[in-house]
Amino acid sequence: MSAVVGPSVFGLDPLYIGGVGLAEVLITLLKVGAAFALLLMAVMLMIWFERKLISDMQNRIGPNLAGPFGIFQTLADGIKLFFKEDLIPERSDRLVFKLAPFLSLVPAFLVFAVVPVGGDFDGSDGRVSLFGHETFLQVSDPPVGILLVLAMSSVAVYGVMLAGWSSGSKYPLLASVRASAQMVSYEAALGLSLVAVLLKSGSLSTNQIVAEQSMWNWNLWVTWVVPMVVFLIAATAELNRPPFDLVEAEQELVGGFHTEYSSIRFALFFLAEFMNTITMSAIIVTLFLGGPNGPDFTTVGWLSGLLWFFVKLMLFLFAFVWLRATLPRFRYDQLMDLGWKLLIPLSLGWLLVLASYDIAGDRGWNRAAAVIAMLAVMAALAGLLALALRAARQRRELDPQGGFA
Amino acid sequence: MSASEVVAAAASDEAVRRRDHSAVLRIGEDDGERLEAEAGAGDTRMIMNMGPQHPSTHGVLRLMLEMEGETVMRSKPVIGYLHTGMEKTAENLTYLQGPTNVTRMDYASPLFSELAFSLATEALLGLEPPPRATWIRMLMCELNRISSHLLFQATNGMDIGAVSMMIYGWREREEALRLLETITGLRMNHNYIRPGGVAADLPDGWRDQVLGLMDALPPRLDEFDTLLTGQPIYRERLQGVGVINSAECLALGVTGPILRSTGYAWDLRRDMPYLAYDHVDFDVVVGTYGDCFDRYAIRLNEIRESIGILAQILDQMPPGDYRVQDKKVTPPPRARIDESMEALIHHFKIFTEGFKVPAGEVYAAVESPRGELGCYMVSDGSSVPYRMHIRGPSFVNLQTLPHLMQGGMVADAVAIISSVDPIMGEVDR
Amino acid sequence: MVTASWYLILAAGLFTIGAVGLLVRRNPLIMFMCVELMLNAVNLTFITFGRELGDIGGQVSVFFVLVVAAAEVVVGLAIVVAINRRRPRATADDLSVLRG
Amino acid sequence: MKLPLVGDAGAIADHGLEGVDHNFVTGKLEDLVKWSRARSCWPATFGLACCAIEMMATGGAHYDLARYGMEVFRASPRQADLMIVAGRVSQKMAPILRRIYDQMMEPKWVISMGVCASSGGMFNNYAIVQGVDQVVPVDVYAPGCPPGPETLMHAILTLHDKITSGEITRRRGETGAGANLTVGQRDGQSSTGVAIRT
Amino acid sequence: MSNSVRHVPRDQLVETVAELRDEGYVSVLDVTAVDYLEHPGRTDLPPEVAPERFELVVTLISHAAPGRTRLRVQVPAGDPTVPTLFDLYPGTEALEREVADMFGIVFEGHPDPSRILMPPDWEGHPLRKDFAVGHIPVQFKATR
Amino acid sequence: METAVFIVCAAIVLAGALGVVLVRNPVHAALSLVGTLFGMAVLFLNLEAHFLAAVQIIVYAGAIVVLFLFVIMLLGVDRLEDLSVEPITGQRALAAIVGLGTFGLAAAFLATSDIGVPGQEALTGPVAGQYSNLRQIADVLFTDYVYAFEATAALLTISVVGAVVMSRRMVRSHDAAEPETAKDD
Amino acid sequence: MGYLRGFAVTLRKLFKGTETGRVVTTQYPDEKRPKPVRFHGRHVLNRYEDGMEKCIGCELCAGVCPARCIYVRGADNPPDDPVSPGERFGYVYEINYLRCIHCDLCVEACPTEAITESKLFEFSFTNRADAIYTKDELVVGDDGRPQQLPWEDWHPGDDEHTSAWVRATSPSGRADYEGQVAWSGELGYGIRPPERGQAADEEGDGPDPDDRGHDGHGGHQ
Repeated sequence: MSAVVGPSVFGLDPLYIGGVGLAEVLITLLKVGAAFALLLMAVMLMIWFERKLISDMQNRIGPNLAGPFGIFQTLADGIKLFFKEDLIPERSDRLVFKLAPFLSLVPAFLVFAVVPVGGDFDGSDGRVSLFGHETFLQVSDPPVGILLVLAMSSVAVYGVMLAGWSSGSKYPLLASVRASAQMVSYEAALGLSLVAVLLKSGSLSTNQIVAEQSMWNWNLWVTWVVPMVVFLIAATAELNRPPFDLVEAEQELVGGFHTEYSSIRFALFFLAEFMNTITMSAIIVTLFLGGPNGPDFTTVGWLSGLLWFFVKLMLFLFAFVWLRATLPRFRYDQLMDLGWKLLIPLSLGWLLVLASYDIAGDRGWNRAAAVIAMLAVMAALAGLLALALRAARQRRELDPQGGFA
Repeated sequence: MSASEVVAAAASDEAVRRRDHSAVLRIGEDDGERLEAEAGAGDTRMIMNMGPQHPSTHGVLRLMLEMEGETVMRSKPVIGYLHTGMEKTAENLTYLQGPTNVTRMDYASPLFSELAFSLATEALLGLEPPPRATWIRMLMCELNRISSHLLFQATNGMDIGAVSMMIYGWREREEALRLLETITGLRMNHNYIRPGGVAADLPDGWRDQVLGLMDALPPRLDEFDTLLTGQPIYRERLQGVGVINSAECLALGVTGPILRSTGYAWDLRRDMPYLAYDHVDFDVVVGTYGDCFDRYAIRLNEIRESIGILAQILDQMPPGDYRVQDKKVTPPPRARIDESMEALIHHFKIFTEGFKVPAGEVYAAVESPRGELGCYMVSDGSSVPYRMHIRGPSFVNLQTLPHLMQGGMVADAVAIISSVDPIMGEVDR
Repeated sequence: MVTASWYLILAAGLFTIGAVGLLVRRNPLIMFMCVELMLNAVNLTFITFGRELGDIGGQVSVFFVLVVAAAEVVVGLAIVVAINRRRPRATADDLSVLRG
Repeated sequence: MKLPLVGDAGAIADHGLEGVDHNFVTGKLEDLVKWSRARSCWPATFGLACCAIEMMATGGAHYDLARYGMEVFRASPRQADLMIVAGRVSQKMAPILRRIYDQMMEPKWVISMGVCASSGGMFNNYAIVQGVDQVVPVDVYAPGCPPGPETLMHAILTLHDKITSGEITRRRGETGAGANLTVGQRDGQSSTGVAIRT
Repeated sequence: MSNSVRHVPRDQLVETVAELRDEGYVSVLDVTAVDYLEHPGRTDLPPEVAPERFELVVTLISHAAPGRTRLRVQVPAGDPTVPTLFDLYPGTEALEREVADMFGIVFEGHPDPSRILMPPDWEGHPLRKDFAVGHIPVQFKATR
Repeated sequence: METAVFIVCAAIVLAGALGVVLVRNPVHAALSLVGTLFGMAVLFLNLEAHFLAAVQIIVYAGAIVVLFLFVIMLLGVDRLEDLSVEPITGQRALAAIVGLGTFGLAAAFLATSDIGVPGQEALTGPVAGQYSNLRQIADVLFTDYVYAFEATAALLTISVVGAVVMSRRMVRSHDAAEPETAKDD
Repeated sequence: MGYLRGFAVTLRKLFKGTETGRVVTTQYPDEKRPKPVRFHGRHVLNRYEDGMEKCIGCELCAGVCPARCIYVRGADNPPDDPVSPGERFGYVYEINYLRCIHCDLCVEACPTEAITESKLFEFSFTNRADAIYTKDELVVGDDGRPQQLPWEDWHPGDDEHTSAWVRATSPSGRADYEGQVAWSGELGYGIRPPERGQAADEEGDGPDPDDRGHDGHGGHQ
């Protein structure tokens, strides 16, 4: 194994700087294993947490009979599904049908690989010492980490899409069509809101991005909140979580794309959905809330980082459940409208505002004036957009066949 | 719009009819798959079966939707999956047993069916129930209207995807049901309103409990308002969806909240009063646009009106008999059985063969939470109805579905079914 | 050791497969996919040469190819959709209607 | 092929858990599986009439089926374990009910909720199937018209007990497993009452 | 508020309903039928109306002067056909289908004359008096 | 290591490409294409083109092929193509000849000549310059090629507008128009 | 901001101490919701205070049952060991609980208050035969309490009031017969008190001093 391949594939992790030996491989394997186990445990707890929390929000108790506080509820679900009869529908496309659940699960895990879950970023780049080797608390830190996130989240649509298509019946197919349109649309908003972070951090490496946000210097403030809101909304849509869960809208499409799935294959979808929720929350924490950054209050440096990361993660998991408990579901066209007519222009405009701030700083102009001027331009453009949309709607309403009385 | 103008519109508006033909998918129940197979692969229209076992078809309604992409072009409701033969069963049950049968029709508001049945029987008998019975009936009906509309709030929330709203709706409904249970002994299908009065007097402590419910509900309704009415996503989902106008409603025979949502104020309680509704003061809630949101808002506000009516009923509840004191119709009090041979004989006669009702035919109607619930009854002079027919509002209202759905999306279809609030037991009977 | 020729021969093979597919298949969607294969082959060549010559320009060219490919697919698929609306089951042979 | 601790692979493939040799390890495993089946018994959303309203009320805050891990009402029969036949089954509905039952995956259970489903109840007439056990094998009957939420919960708990003790699986084994269970004439109904058209 | 009953010959049904519509009867509330096969003796018919086996009952409502009118139409058993009211009130569609399903009365001109409540291949019309209820004995231990 | 990666990826790429050409079901063809694209992305990584590897997946796999699948599902054209009929006689033979000829020529050229491939030594060291791959691309893109870059922006905009106009339904205007625009990012 | 106000509603539920956040769940089977006095549960056949059965086999209940779920056959009392005080007694008494709709018409019809309904509604069967209750299972035990069958879930206190007593003793709509005791005593309980009826109404509604179960209506106290 040549030392030169290392940096190109595994990025900048100090673990590989001194060459790759057996210890490095073992540590890497350990990190992969730990990340996977951690993620699985987290999924189990997340499902339980979601069910308990949503029950609390509805004056109920929620699962409380499987183990203490019902904490083994997910385990029971998993074991049951594992031992349930499996079926591949006659009209399905067998190969694709079998492939789809894995297509949805693998990207969910891969994204997590670039998330720094701990480490002391206060002044340093977050390296910790594992068995005498310096390394990051993340599986891998490729130089294009953020692009990997985008790539994986755009690949995740395949699982949903192919599952629906391969089932060979109508409801899943409809869900597939919805899924592809929805996920591709929100991919754009997701990417654009990310650019704001990149603009400020100047790096695609997640480790770098976290290191840039040491202590309280979070991107949330640095990018003036809006990109995070856009990202959160777009992420919710990417995850097919309520109120954007049109893909599996039970009331409309029975089970959505997984209508025909049973047993362990269905469990994989279930797993992927929640794993995606967790990884996406982790990504938000990394990008906007400074990852493991926070005041150090323990003697072991990296432990407080882990704790901070966990606390911030919980915040977003809570938010996702809260959204589910509160909001009704969007309709397909409203979802598209929100994505295309609000989120994308907003994130694009915000990017320009941030850029004008930076450029004004570089050129020595008055920053406030530049931002205000840019905001004015944005407002004018927004006005134009609104006018255009209204005109379009009016024409649609006049269209005798388009509208309904 | 005045009534006469509406009539004129209904009479002249041939557009209503034309749209009829285009909105309703006129194919047989089993033809969907055949047509699908015949259509070329490039034909983008497909026929989709929604139901009879589908989460949002409120039980066993089946809809055949002709769709283009996600847009519903034409549709046809297919019913009968819950056909129970209740009208046939009614011909084999005495007038005394009758309420047990009709109460199972509209299981969300069972007392209204019992009331319509009892009013029809009383009309044939030529009896006037005592005032306390009348007021108890009103009390019960308004409580039932509240629980029925709460059920709507729950299912509507569920269909729109607001999971908490569903649970909140059930929670409030449970409170109302417990009150009904205290009074009648059953949560649903009460068999409480009988020809000649009600089965039992109000229990001890009923007034406190009704007051308790009246206190507890309004803040919860305000919660619904915050959660849904004021929620932009929710409004977007419902406003302008499933629009219908008064003329169309009347032409289709639609009654209840759907008719009122078009701005047409027609409520039997006010316009053709029965029981003692002319002695209470309440507003008929109407909408403006005839869309799903109006229908939701009407039901929510009718709960508030019902609470107002309950207050007046509490004030005006008269003392006295709660069943008509006619030996032929009402069994004697327990105390009389031991004293009087005649009473014992009446008791036995009523519980073995029931009471005889003079020959004739009659139609009686009440305003149920879903519209005009009528009972058409023919008697041949025996103690069993010769023919008993219930005009179910859901059954007639269901005909609006194709018109409301045309041009909408699948998600709209779900919202529309929900806003029509059909109870399939009453549709299929 | 992998030399540039390996990559170039792979690209040539890929290009050939794409070209043959384009000539043989009648489904317009699959023909599009074959075009994508050919573009990919070219991309690989660009990057390999860029790498060999130590010039980042090769990668920049690939970037432009990607953008143009995206634009091409957008328009191409729109044409397919439009044709399909009017004549279901159209194959590439039927696309002669596009001629004036 | 003989596997250590577990038993003959072919037998397991043919009979699932029933084919597993009984020893300490598999015994514990079987207990675990039974526990999980009882603790995670997802009902299908299958509502018919009055009982469906009570079934939903059971999922509401006052009774909270979620405590048993059962709030996961699955709209797709493929993912459901339990079919609660809630309400009267008409002659027109019976074939559909059967189809949905057939779409469910083993192991699956049926609760006949309410007297109308169990035997036709007070609707002893031409339109109603006099007992859903003529169409699908029923594991637990809940009486009442409609059964209150607590009655339904009692029925569910009864079912959980039976799942945990393995009684149902045994009974299925004796009478011809699962969906192929031939249901004898019950309640005086002639066997011609329902024609299954699937 | 008034409730009136009118007896209408079968061939004048459509005209009568059209007249009523012009008089302000905005809606048809109900269309149903009665099978008088086993009725012991009908006393409520006026002398000029000859009783037949079936009677179609149409209930209309007027909102302007609140009131309902019930039209009773005698339909002979030998020729159970009635003209449809669909063209005047499209809301009668389902109601007429139900009557057709339950009584076997044919509505001429109805756009969708299929069964509505019973399965399409069902034989017989359940609400006719000569259709048996289908009662089966209830199960008891002592009657085994 | 690099050899192993190359061989595996080349096999994936070629298998995927053959799949596109030979498979009858369009969805399977699209999936084969995804395989090819992933293989390509890894090859790009092997060639130190990190940025393009990621963009390859995001744009090609994440958008273009999804769009293919979307159109296949939307139009319901996922029926099997009959490959047994040859629309134009001799077409396939001709195509095979042309294909083999092209490949043969290119391969022969590469094998025999020494032009264009200055060093047939291993491709190992980083591309010239001390900056990261991304930085290098950006530097060139926004200086030398800035007009070309702007032109691509115009191209994308025009193609989106054109696509929307073309795929609009004549009768019904408001539906199905939006999804088609969901393709350019 | 209508988008956000809803979040406050759901968030408030997390505060368990407040009225809106109160958990309303009854944790069956560990606890049971208190049932109102008039609750219709499964039937019991009552006995007089001297242990005699009240049922006289008159079949009124069977006749009035809309579901025809009661089967009664009367027989003459054996003179040396009478089962009921009258001439005849219910020799066979069966209720098919897979037919019974709990409408309580049987309770209203019974001339001797022999059949009433308990407050037990938590039972279910795994076997159709279990659902047919015979007289041995229906009749109250020697302490006047309903018998507990293996598949029934009785909690302490469930047997206190064999309810629907109210319908059995209904004054049939006559206000002046309300509150009058016109029924016989019952094994283990003696003569049950009537509901107070409209008398309580006029006095103003205090909760009934002897607390007959309407305390369980969560939320409105």
